[in-house]
Amino acid sequence: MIDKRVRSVAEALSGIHDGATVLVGGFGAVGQANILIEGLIEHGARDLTVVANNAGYGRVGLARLLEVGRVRKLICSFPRIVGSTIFETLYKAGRIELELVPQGTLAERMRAASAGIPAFFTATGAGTQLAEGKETREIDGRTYVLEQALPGDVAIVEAWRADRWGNLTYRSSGRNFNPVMAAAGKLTVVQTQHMVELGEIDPETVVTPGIFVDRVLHVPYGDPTG
Amino acid sequence: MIDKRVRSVAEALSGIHDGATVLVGGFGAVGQANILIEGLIEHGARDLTVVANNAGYGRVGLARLLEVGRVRKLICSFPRIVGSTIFETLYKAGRIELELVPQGTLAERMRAASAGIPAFFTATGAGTQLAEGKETREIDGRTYVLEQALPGDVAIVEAWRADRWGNLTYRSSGRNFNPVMAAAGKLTVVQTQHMVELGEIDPETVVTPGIFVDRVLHVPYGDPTG
Amino acid sequence: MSQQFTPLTRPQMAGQVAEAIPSGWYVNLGIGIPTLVADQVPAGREVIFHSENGILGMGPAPAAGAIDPWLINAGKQHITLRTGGSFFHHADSFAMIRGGHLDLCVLGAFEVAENGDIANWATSVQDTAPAVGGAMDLAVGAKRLWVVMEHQTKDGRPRIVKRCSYPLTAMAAVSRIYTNLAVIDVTPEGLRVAGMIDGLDFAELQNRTEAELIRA
Amino acid sequence: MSQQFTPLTRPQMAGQVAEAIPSGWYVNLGIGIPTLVADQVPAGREVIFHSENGILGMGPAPAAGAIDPWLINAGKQHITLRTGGSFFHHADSFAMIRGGHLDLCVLGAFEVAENGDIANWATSVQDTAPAVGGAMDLAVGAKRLWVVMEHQTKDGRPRIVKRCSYPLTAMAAVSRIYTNLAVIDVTPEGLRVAGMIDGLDFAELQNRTEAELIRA
Repeated sequence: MIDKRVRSVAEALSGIHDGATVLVGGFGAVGQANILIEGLIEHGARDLTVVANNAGYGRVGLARLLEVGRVRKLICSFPRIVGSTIFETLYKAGRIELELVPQGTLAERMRAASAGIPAFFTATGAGTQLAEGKETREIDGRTYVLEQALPGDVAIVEAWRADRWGNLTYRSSGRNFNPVMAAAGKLTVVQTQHMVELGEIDPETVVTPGIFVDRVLHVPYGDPTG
Repeated sequence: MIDKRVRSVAEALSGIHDGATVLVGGFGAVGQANILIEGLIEHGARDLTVVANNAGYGRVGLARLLEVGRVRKLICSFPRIVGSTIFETLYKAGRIELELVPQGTLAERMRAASAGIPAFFTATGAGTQLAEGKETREIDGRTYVLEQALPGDVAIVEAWRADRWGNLTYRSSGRNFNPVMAAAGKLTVVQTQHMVELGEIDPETVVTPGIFVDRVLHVPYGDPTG
Repeated sequence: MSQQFTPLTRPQMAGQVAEAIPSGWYVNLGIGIPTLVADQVPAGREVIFHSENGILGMGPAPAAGAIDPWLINAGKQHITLRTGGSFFHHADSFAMIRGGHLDLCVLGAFEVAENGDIANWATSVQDTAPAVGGAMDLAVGAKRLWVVMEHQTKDGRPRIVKRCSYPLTAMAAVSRIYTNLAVIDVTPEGLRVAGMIDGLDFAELQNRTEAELIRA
Repeated sequence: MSQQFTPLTRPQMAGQVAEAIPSGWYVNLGIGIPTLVADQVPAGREVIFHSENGILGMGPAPAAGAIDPWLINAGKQHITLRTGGSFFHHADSFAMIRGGHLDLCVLGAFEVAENGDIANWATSVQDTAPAVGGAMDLAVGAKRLWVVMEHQTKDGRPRIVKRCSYPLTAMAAVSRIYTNLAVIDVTPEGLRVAGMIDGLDFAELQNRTEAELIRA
C-alpha cells in the first residue's frame, strides 16, 4: 500500500545531505512549512542553498535557519521585507551569498525544472543588471534572456489537505510557490494542516497530484502569524 | 459590469479572420466544442491553421470543418485515429498541410505562448525526423531541441461550468488541452455546459481564471458521443 | 515670477490613475502610491485586480476583526477576495504577467527615461541587500505600464530624465507617467504632455524635467 | 535440430512486465500489448497509472452499463478512476512525463537498437498520414523505458537490431526489452539477456536477433 505519511519531523527530513539545494515554499508569512524548516536545524544539514521568495521574518522558520548559520547561499527575489533583519545582518557581514532573481523568473525556473525544460527565453530582466553575463537573443525584434532550470534536491512545502498518496490542496494565498516547488523537488516533503482519507479530495480539485510528493507530515498548527 | 456571456454562435465567433490560427481543444471525442467549431463553417473564415491533438472523427466538429475545405494547415500530434477518414483523404490528395508535433511539445509550445516564453529547450524529438532543421544544444551531456511558442489568434474550448467573468472548470478527461489553449489564444471563446452565477465556482477550484477568457456561450448539449 | 499651483497629493495622483482605468481591465498595482489606486475606482466600475502571489479579484482591506490570516497580497497586507475571484500558483500567476494578459500594471519609480526605461528597484546594487520582487516581470509583461510618482525628488532633482542613473527595471517599458504635476505619455516621438495641474505652465513643467517634453 | 519451446502469448508478455513493477510506481502504458499490463498487476500491489490526457490513478475498464462518457484514456477507451486519482491539463500532464516523474513507461515498438534507440511511431513518413502522439515525450521523459514486443516480425525478421531502419522515436532511451522469447537489459556494455523462455537456448535466441547479445 502506498503510504507517504510520516510520523516525525526527523523521518520527514531524513537523508537531506550537506550542500543540498532546498526549495522553501511560502510567501510572506503564509504557506510556510515552519515546523519542517526549523526541523532542519535539529537535522543538522549544513552549507545549504535555499531557494525562497523571501528571506524569512522575525526569528522563526527560514530566518531561524539563517541565524544558526546553515545556509551558504540564498536564491531569492525579495530578501528585504519588514522583519528580515537576520538576513540583512548576515548579508552585510558577507556571511551569506545572494542570487537575486526576478520573482516570475524564479517561479518559471522551478517550473521548467519540474517539466524537463533545461532552459527557456524570457524578456524579464533583459537590459538590466540581473541579466549581466547571461545569454540573450533577439526574437521578433525583442531581447530575451536565456534562463536555466532551477531544480531542488529537496522541496519543503505547506499544504492545507493531504492524503496518503500525497495529493495536496492549499488554502487561499498559501498556495503561492508551494505547488511549483513540490513539482521541482527531487525529494518533496510536505507539512499539512489536515490529513484526510484517500478519496476525500475531489479528483477535479487536487492541486498537486501525489506523483510530486514523497513524504507528508501532519502539523495542525492553526493560522499563520506575522 | 463585466459580462463575457454571448447569446449566439455568430456573436461568439465574430471577428475571426481568414488565415487565423485556431486552437481547438478536446482529446478524442471528449471536451470538444463542436457547436463552435461547426459554427466556423457558417461564419465563413477560410485558409485557417488549426491546432488540435486529433484531426476530428466521423463527420462532426473539426472533421466537418476539414471536409468543407476551410483548413489550410493542421498542427497536430495524432491525426490518424479511428474515424479520421476525412483528414486522411485530404492529406493523401495533398489538399491539406500537416505539421506533426509530439503531443507534449504541442502542449508546451502553447503553454509557452501563454506565458510569454518565445522558445524553450526540450529533449523530446532530439535525433528524430521531427527535429530536423531545428536548433539543438547539448546541455549537461544531453541533446535538446529548441521549440518555439505556438500562440493562437483564437482558442475554441469547451468547459463544464462558466460564469460571467469567464472563470472555468472542466469535467474529468474533458480538461485535456482546453485550459492550455484558453490561455494561449489572443481571443478565447468558450462553449460551456453550465452557466453559473458569479461566486458559484469556489475560488480554490477555478481551473481557468477569467483573465484568459473573452466570450462564453452556453451550450448544454449533454454527453460526448463517439 | 512664482506661479500659483498646488501639486497633487498622493491620493489625488492615485485618483487620476483610477479614473483612467476602464471597466473590465485586469490590473496589477505595485506598492506605494499605486496601491492607493484600488480604493478610488469609481463605484460600479468593475476592474479586476491581480496580485503576484496567485490572486485575481483582490478586494479592499478587510474590516477590523474580519481578517483572514491566509489572505494577503504581494505587499503582505491582509486583503479580501471579491466574488468571482480565484487562486492559482506562482508560476501560473507570472505566466499571466509575462504572457501579456494584464491590461495594465501601475508601478512607482525612482526614474523614468524619455525612451520609457524605468528604474524602480534599487538605488545601487552595492549598499544594501537588494530586492527586486516581481517588478521586472511586471514591467515587461503587462500590456501597458503606467508609472505614478512625484515629479521630482525631495531635494528637487528631476525624476523624468534623459537616461536613468539608477539600475534599470526594464527597457522602454513605460507608456504613461502620472506625477503630482502632470500626465505624460511616452510616445515614439518623445514625452508628450497630456495634462498639467491648474496654474502650472509648460515652461515651468519643463524646468522641473530633465528630458525634453512635447506640448500636447 | 528443432528446439522445443512455446513463445509467450501477448497476455503472458504483459504479465511478465506486470510482475516486475513494484508497488508505488507511477507508470504510463502505451497502446497495444502494454495496455494489457494494467489488468495483470498482482492484487494488493498499488501501482498508479498515468494517462497522457490528464489522469493519474487510471483504473480498469468500467462494467457494461457503467460507462462515464467523460472519462477516456489516451487510447480513447472508456476507463474508470481509482480512489485517490486526479485530473490535470495536458501541459501539466506532459510536465510529469518530460520532467522525469514517471517511474516507468512501457511502449510497444517496431524496432529497438542495441544502444537503446527505439522506433515505434512510423514505418515511413511518406506513405500515409503520420501520427506520433505522446510517444516521443514518453520515451525521453520517463525514468525507465521498457519495450514489450514480439521478438521478430510476422515474416521472421528480427526487431532487436544493430541500428533501427524505421524513423526513430528517441535515441538511447530503452532500458529493458520484454519479448515473447526473452527479457533483455540494455546496458552500457550491450544487450544482456536477463531471462529466456523454457526450452530456448542462447544460440537460438541470438539466431533470432540481429544485435549481439550478452549471456547473463
